[in-house]
Amino acid sequence: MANLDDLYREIILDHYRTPRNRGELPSPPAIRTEGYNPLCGDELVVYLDIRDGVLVDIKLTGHGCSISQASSSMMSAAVKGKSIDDVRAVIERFKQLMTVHAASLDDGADAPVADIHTMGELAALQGVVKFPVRIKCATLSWNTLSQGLDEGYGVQGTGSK
Amino acid sequence: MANLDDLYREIILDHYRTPRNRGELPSPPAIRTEGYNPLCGDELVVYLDIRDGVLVDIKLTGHGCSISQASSSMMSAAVKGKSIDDVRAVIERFKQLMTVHAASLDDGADAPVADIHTMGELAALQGVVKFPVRIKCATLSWNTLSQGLDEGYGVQGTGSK
Amino acid sequence: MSSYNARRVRSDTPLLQREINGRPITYLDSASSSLPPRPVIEAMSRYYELRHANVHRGVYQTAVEATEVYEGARVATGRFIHAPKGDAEVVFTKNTTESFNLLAKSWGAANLRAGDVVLVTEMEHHANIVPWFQLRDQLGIEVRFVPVTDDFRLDLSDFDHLLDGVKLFSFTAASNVLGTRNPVKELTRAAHARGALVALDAAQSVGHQPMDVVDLDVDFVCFSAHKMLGPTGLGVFWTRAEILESMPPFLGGGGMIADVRLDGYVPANGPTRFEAGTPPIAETAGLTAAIRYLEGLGLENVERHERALTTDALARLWERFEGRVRVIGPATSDDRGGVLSLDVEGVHPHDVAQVLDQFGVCVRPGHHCAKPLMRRFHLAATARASFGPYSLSEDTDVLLEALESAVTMFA
Amino acid sequence: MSSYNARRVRSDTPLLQREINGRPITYLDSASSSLPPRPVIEAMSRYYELRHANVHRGVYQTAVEATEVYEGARVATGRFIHAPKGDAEVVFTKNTTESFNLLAKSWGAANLRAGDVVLVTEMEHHANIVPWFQLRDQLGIEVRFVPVTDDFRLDLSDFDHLLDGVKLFSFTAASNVLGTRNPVKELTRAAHARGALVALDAAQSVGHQPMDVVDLDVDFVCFSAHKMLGPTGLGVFWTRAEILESMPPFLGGGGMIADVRLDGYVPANGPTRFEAGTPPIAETAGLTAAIRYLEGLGLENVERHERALTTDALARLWERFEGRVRVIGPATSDDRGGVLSLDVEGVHPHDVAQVLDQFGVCVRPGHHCAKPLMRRFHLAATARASFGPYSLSEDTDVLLEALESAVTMFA
Ligand SMILES: Cc1ncc(COP(=O)(O)O)c(C=O)c1O
Ligand SMILES: Cc1ncc(COP(=O)(O)O)c(C=O)c1O
Repeated sequence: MANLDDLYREIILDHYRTPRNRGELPSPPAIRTEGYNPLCGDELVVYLDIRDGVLVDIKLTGHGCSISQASSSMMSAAVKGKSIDDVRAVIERFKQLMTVHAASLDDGADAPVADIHTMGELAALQGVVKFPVRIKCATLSWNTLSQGLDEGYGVQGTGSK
Repeated sequence: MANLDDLYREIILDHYRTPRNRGELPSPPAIRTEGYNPLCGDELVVYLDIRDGVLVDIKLTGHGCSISQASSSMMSAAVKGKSIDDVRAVIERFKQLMTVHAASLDDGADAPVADIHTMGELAALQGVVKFPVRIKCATLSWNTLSQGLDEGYGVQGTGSK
Repeated sequence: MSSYNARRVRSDTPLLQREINGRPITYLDSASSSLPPRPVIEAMSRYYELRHANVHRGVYQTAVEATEVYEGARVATGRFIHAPKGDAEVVFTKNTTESFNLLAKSWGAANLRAGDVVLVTEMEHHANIVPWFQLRDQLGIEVRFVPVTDDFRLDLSDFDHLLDGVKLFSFTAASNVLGTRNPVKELTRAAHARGALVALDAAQSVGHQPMDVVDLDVDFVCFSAHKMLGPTGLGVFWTRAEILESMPPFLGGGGMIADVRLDGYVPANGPTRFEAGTPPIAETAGLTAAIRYLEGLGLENVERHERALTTDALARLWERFEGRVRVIGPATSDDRGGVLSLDVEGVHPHDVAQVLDQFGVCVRPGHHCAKPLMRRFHLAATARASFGPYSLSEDTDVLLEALESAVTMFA
Repeated sequence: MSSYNARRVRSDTPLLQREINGRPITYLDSASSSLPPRPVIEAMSRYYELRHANVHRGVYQTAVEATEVYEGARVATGRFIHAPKGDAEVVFTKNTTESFNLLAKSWGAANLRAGDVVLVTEMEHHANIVPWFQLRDQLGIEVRFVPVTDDFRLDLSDFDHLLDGVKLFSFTAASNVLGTRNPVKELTRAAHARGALVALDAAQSVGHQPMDVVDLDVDFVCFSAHKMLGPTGLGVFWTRAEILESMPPFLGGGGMIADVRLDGYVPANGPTRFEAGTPPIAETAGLTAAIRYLEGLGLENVERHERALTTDALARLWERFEGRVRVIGPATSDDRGGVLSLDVEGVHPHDVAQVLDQFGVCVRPGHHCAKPLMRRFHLAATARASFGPYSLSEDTDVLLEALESAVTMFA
């Protein structure tokens, strides 16, 4: 049986109460991407300032539950200042952390354990996989970031240089 | 538990094997009415020769199960030569015989017993109500006759006199 | 709470015997789906164990019995809602949503043309909105909304004007978000006076109060078995026989035809015209059992019981939280059902529901398929608690205790 | 019949323990609906007793579990038919018939225009005919039929010509009247070569033989849970993810939307776009149990078992009645399933079925929702006997005895 403390770690509540990197960036030049969780109505806007392959700044606005708010706040802290390649690597590892394999739904097996030792604060979110309905809350900001990067490369390729 | 002998009385099988009043009548002047049971594909054509308020002749063609064939044969014998009022009275009584009240479906109560003593051979068909799915087979010809009479009055009113 | 024995209902309901996180379950999500009592579950098992066969056209014993189960449920349903022609007016669908799609895509497509107005309300469930948008996109009808006032009632100040050009007024008897019960008879009278037909979304009222389609004088009614102690997979569509006979087919297939040839088909008459394919048969056994169970309880008693619980809960929520927990819906239990949409200060509804789960309390966070209404009140979501015939004031005790914990945790 | 233990299946099936008219039931109507084994019935009862809640959007324990039951059934179904993208390609409907209506009214309405041809066959069930007629009446498409030969096979002599202008070839894997199994891979290859998509009516094949949508290379598949030992009220629609994503919504309501505003709606992505309203949830618990049960038996074993029964029955019918009882369908068990449509000399199918009922034998008289096919063979009806995984050669013994009695009675 999943325990509530696995979900609401103190560090998560901390990020929820005092979210990092809240705000907007002028766009353009920043990339502005909207994320949306139709199931619970969570909305999120991610602003990305990318220069020379580096995510120089990131800001977030929107509303959502503690998990979605904390996840986006922790994400912003984890990726800010990193090279795009490194950002993508972090996204990849986070997605792995959040994966509940279809097989586990079918067979009742446990979700696979991701490599959490390299993830710092983000590891606090691993408790979310024990609450599968909340995974969408945790991944909303990451999917939005991912989408922003994809769009960003389009933008960069065509002339923000 | 309903017994098969209730359904296939000897007199019914007799009418099935040697149906009365098979054939056609020239129409017009005879009224020609088609009956159709979409569930089992039974088809029936009833020809009515009505003169001065009397059903002078009736003929039947079509195909169907033993119950529908026997019922139509017995019907033809029962109504031929009768006044239209009398025919309608026979139809009424027969319909009553065949009624399974909705309430009995709902509550599992027995179907009401109709006044079967005045019905002659037709009473042999009362076993059909114990097989509710077969009621439609038994009533097809009667509904077709009824419809024919209704149309017939239209026709008579407008000028076959 | 008078002679009504909710504790007895609770003990009849297997799921309520379950424990969650070491505590007895506190089920407060009946507005989403109700919990079937043992007789309903057993009626379906027994059906499969003893009688299952496809319905219609079968002459062997179990096929006859299965048909009796199915048609018997139609009779029981007709009687339950006081349909004037009984079973001849009852169509079985998959759920309320399919019933509304049937209404829109059969009656609507045949009777509405560009410019005609379908009037709904801002407090409708998506089931009574989206099918009309689909028809609008197809035919060019107008979909108009009756607004909702700040105190969670229909705003009828401009109603007469809103009725201009309306061919159908389709509205909910009770809001699944606000709990608000609408004045069905009054609204119906007004709509009829303007020549409009009236469709009623009874998903939240059937099973919670008596339903009499003749008394209400509505023209169409839609509801779901799973919200009235019955099974999933079964809905009801009712309309008067004259209208039913005039409606063209909806889904095509076996069972709904009189004839099929290489060059076309002839639809069947009666309710079966709208029941294409093998219907939910076992589910109708469950529905009949649910109807009998509810009739045994007495719908007036259920209504009185749920109203008492609601009055009590409204008072205690206010007492304990003094506004830190807001009820999005009428503040008194007049003209409202037992649906309490909660907005907890500083705590997202998802988190409310998650914390409550730790106490075994089942409430539903979200927009409750009523996004226009949520927008109206500038909410993304609420945490909704709702009562059923088996609810007890102990449920409210646990709800309050758990809410307290949520408020503290996120403070 | 090899190591397959049909007697074990029989003892797992509660309904087969029943007596009819003092004799053990002889159930020969699996083509209409199959009889669920105990694990299927229990899975549904257990669901209602322990886990029932509405799916999606719920965060409390039972809502999460109910969602797992529901989505788990989607995963199990995807695996069962070897869907390349698994659950992402599985839509739950009410029955095969709704699946075909979804196909016609979503994919068809979006992709077909006046003059386009939908090719079906003369041996189709009404479920795969009427929705196309409805689309024809609406859009002016042409519905064309592949004829059937005198020996009960598709007449492919002019097939290439029949494929002219065809956008979709929609046909049955196995006829529910004739038993004929069509060469799915060959037909699909030919249709694809001409640029047509292929839809398969798998209602009579899923549960009777292995199903692999990749191997068959078809584009759409429709079937019903109740014909594969599962419950009523649940059907499946499968198509490749690319096609699914391109299909516009069908029924409108809750669950199938991403957003609803006062001025319109945005549909959801994935299978849920086609699942408006509360779905049949308990039924999916039954479907998963049915799939597991069938997988435990091994579909190859079921197929071999039913073929052996069919071979035996065909031989014994001929031996005993020498033509007085005609089988309307292929005379050998190659490329045919266990469906035996009987035409008894001088006895109407209704009477055949009625007499057989006296022996506890369940066969279905009628047109079996395939009127064009019946007309093709100048029949109003047949009495159809069909096998399932629990059938035994003793069933054939009783069938023959009862048929003898029918022949004698009406002689
Ligand atoms: C070949 C075939 N297709 C479609 C159907 C329709 O299935 P359902 O009635 O479950 O919609 C049937 C069942 O009778 C069938 O045999
Ligand atoms: C008022 C109202 N209408 C319609 C519906 C839709 O019912 P279903 O999901 O059973 O189709 C619901 C259920 O959520 C409801 O509360």
